[in-house]
Amino acid sequence: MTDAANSGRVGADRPPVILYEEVVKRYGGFVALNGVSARVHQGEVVCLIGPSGSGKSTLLRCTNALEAIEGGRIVFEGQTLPTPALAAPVRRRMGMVFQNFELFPHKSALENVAIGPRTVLGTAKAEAEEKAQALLVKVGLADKAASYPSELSGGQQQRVAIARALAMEPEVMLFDEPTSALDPETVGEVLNVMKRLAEEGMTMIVVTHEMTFARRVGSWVVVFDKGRVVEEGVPKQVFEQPREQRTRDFFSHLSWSG
Amino acid sequence: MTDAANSGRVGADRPPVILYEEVVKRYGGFVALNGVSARVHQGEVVCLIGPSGSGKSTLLRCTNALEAIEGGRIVFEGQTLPTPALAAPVRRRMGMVFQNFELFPHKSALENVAIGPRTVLGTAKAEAEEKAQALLVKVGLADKAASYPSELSGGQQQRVAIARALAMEPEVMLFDEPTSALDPETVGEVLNVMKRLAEEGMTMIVVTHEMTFARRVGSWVVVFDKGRVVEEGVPKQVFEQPREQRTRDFFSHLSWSG
Amino acid sequence: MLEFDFSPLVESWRFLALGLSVTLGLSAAVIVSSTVLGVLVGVGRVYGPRWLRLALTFYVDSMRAVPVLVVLIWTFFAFPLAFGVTLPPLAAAFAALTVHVGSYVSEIVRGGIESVRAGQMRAALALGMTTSQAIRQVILPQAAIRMLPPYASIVTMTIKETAVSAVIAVPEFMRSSEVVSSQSLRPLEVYTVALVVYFLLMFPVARGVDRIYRRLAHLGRS
Amino acid sequence: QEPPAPGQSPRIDNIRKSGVLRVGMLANPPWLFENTTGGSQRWEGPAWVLVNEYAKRLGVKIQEVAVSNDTKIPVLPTNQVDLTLAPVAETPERLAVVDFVLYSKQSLCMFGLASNERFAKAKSIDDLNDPSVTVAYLVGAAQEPWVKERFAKAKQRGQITSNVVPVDEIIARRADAAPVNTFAWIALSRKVKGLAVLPKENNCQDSNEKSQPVGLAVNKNEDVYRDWLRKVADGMSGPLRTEELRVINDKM
Amino acid sequence: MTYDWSVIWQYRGALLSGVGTTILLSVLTMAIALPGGVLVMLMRRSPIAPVSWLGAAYVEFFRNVPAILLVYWTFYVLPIVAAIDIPPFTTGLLALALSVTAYNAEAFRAGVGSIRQGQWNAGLALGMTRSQTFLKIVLPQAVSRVVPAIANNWVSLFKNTSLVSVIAVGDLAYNAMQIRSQTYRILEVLTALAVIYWALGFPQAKFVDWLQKRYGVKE
Ligand SMILES: Nc1ncnc2c1ncn2[C@@H]1O[C@H](COP(=O)(O)OP(=O)(O)OP(=O)(O)O)[C@@H](O)[C@H]1O
Ligand SMILES: Nc1ncnc2c1ncn2[C@@H]1O[C@H](COP(=O)(O)OP(=O)(O)OP(=O)(O)O)[C@@H](O)[C@H]1O
Ligand SMILES: [Mg+2]
Ligand SMILES: [Mg+2]
Repeated sequence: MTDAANSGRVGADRPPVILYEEVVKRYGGFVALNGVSARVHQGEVVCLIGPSGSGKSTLLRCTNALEAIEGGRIVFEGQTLPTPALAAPVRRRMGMVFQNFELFPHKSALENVAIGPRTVLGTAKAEAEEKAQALLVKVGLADKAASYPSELSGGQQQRVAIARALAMEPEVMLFDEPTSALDPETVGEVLNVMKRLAEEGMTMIVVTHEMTFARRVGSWVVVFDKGRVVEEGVPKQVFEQPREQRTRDFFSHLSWSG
Repeated sequence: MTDAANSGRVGADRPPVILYEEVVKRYGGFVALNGVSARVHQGEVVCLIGPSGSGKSTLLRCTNALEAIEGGRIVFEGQTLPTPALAAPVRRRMGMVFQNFELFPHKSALENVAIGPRTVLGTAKAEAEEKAQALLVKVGLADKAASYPSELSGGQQQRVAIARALAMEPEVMLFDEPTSALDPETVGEVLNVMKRLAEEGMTMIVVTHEMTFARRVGSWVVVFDKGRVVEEGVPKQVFEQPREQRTRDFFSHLSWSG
Repeated sequence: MLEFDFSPLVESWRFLALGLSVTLGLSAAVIVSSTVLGVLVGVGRVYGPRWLRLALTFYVDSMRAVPVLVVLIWTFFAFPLAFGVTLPPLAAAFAALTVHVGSYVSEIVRGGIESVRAGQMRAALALGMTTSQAIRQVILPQAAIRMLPPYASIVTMTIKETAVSAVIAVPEFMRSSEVVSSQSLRPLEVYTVALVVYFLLMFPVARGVDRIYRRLAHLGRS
Repeated sequence: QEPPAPGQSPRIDNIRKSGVLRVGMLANPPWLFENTTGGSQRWEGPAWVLVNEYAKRLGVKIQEVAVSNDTKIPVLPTNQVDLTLAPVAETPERLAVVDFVLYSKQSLCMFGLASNERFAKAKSIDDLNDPSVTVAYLVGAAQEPWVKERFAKAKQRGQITSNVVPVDEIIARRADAAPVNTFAWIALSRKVKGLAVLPKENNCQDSNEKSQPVGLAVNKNEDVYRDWLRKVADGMSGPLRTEELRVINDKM
Repeated sequence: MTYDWSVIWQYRGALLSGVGTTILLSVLTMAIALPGGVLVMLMRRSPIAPVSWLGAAYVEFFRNVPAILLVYWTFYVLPIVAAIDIPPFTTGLLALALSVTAYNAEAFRAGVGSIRQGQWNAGLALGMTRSQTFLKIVLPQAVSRVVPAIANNWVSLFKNTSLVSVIAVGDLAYNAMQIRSQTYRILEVLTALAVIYWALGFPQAKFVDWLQKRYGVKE
């Protein structure tokens, strides 16, 4: 990656938290990631955008070592990621938020947030729940601690999921289309929480179709297509002067203007 | 409804195709529709907007006599709607498009479009399929006639669903959030088909969260909240100078501006 | 047309009640043990290494193929020949029914586990849990709730199968009924009552579990 | 009779060592009657008297092992019991597998519904050997080979159950006639109305049909053990007969 | 104990005829219980309360009694209380069909219930009547979802035919018991019985798994 490619990139002087080097991922014969190189610096909010099936979710899952890669490598804090079977210690240092929330339906909101520290770090129940309550306050759900996921709206569920990931005090947060399964009216509440996180300096990788968010909160935008990085840059440049035809195609599909 | 309330309404001079008079619908103790009065004139594109749970889908289901109402009445072409058990003849004169497409998974695209005329009108197979093919061409799916729903993208499925409803040559089309289950990139293709329909003069009731569509294609906008009509008017007025606080609240939730 | 005479049943009520208590006890014991076995086998079939999965699949499919009657008699007679240890009828029935019912439980466990979305496993792993922590804390509790309705059928099936153990003379309800019928020479009355008793035993179980399930279902819906 | 000295019979040595005599139990009145209506004693009848005597002489306890019609013979070769107390009749087929210790005998009668035309018109047991008649029997019981031979021309229905008398077959008119032993007939005629029996003379008590010895069974090829059991049984023939009559009169 | 496996060969005729009866009984039972299951399922779905109540009662009763007692009762008690006389094979068939019908009805009900309300609405919205929607839209989809459950019922049925041996129908289990009572070769006969059931049942179980993979509900 040339310095020119990083022009205007905030924090590019700092060492990368995550570094992708020619990452290749296949499913059977299908190549989902076809040589992806990119980097994420501390404090950055990197937004991944691109058409459906282009490999964005796959990249996030590989980042969290939920799936093994077939080629290249992913370096997290200077260390190459281990295979999925050995990755538990690495995963606890990354928080992940899923499109379908994936809250644990048999646990209350508070227990969902507390279960990570309790199970993984062995934190005492009282301490874990106290911290969990504080996180629920932070995402604006102080009064929903005792509710079960089935009793919460989509937006509320997703905010619990964010609190759950934060409970492990991760060094980086990975978001996979966190608002695309939400009612249009509850999208905002989740984006607000994410924006606040970004302002606090959390390093974040966000797969999203919310262009307003990418434009206003993202500090770096990476455009994906067919398992490759097509273009990257600061939001202003990517959205206003996309260099690549494929980026322009993507934008033209995205917003309907009749 | 006063004439003032219809100011600027195109086609308000023509007799209404559908007339709602104080419609009440309850689910157990819950009041889903709480005295809804409204009208739809021939050739109009009426857009229903409003928060989740406000009763928009319920109104559409009642319009199609899929559910019985507990109070008031719905008049279609001068005739009060019968109870659901007797409504088959009325339903064949309305087309309905659902959020989840609801294509018949065991039938090909062509058969999905042809099954209505075949079963309900007793049209001969050859004739029904010829017409179905023409409709598939119209929605831009000439080459997908033999595909099964599972082989189609969301946008393609929804276009087949529209063709299926059109096959009955309905006098009015009802759309219930036709794009909210779609990938952001395929929303446009469905909205384009709907726009073309509107331009051909089809009377349409559209429940939607696509404000661009409502603003540009809708000829009349009705804002719902808690089972009631809060405000209605031409799109320009409703979007740019909403009279009601609740309408403004709704808009402010809808578009995230960080 | 003959008259019915239910007096032998009334006179022998203590004997029959004893048989009923054996039926209940044996059913309960078999349900507990086959649940343990079924969970182990079910989890092994989903998460185990390949050789284990193949072995367990063979066991489960064999049990599905052979009538419980045959398993039961086989256990009773083959066990002493193979191991030189005689099993009293009750122990033989317990072992045979556990092995048989356990295979059915394992199928339910496997179905329950597989019906939990893959995303739940990912979410647990993403928190830094190990696979076994994720299975215990996240997957199995949800699977358990989803398993309730088929599990109710397993409970009733177990009660029915204990009746078959009368052939190796386990002193349970079916056997007591046989004894009373053969000594009182009133088989029709005895078996009619047995039919009703079994129904009264099983019906509340099925309904009760159903009711519990309806209350808990939302906790298993991810 | 003193039990054989140690070393003569491995079976007896084992019984002594373990301190229990394992006994296969299945009610079959009057020889072995199971008390199902409460009362102090679970078992009564000559078989029970006899086995208690064995246990006393060996100085061991009785361990009951429940058996069914299906298992009463096979438990012997598989060594699940030391003897099958459940009263069994001696038949050539069984003799190929087990040895008997006999202390009583039985004969069979044929019973049927008095209102059943096919049964009512039969004057003797021979008349039942007719293609229009259906004869029921218990599969695995001593009567099975006899029925097959004696009623070769009749239709036959074998019932698989732990019943002693296939009374349900008769009442439900599934069969026209079925065997019953002379003792069971007394009880049967008292408890179920509307039945008739052949031979009619003396209410069938003098029947000589399928007269056969009844007793207990032990595994084959254990002659010392078997012979000692037989000697004890022979020595007790008087008390055993008394107990048999008592059960017939009091219990059946 | 010594083994004498020659008895199996000696009695092969009886064993084979038992296999024949077992298969015939299973096939006929299913042939009745499939339409029967649909019928009871329709009863349960009926808007007329007593009819749906009757359907539910039927299912609950037959699922909650041991089949062995059911067979016994139909054969011995029914002729007395109802004064009807049915031959053994027919009785076995009837008892099994009654019970499998209940299980099939539940399978069909689950299948029909698993079809989203939206599919009903889509059919009705085209102007179809309820019965047209049911026949053309819901039932065809339900059938393919039900195939694995029905196949499972079939495998259970195949094993449960052994229960009719109590009323002396010459199925595989009954004939094996007869051979056993004539030869006292219990272990040989039972082993042969287990092997025959296994050889017939194992492929069926595998086939059910395949069906499940192919047609199972995925949503
Ligand atoms: N487990 C899997 N097995 C096989 N193919 C897979 C698997 N997971 C993903 N793929 C394929 O890999 C490609 C990339 O998928 P991915 O989910 O990463 O796309 P995406 O960019 O996140 O798309 P979307 O916006 O729809 O979520 C897709 O074509 C998908 O079909
Ligand atoms: N079958 C039903 N039984 C009970 N309550 C129902 C039923 N259908 C709808 N409701 C309730 O009626 C209210 C209105 O529902 P409706 O689906 O019409 O809302 P909507 O405006 O379409 O919302 P959305 O934008 O989420 O689709 C909701 O609160 C819903 O919970
Ligand atoms: Mg994705
Ligand atoms: Mg809706």
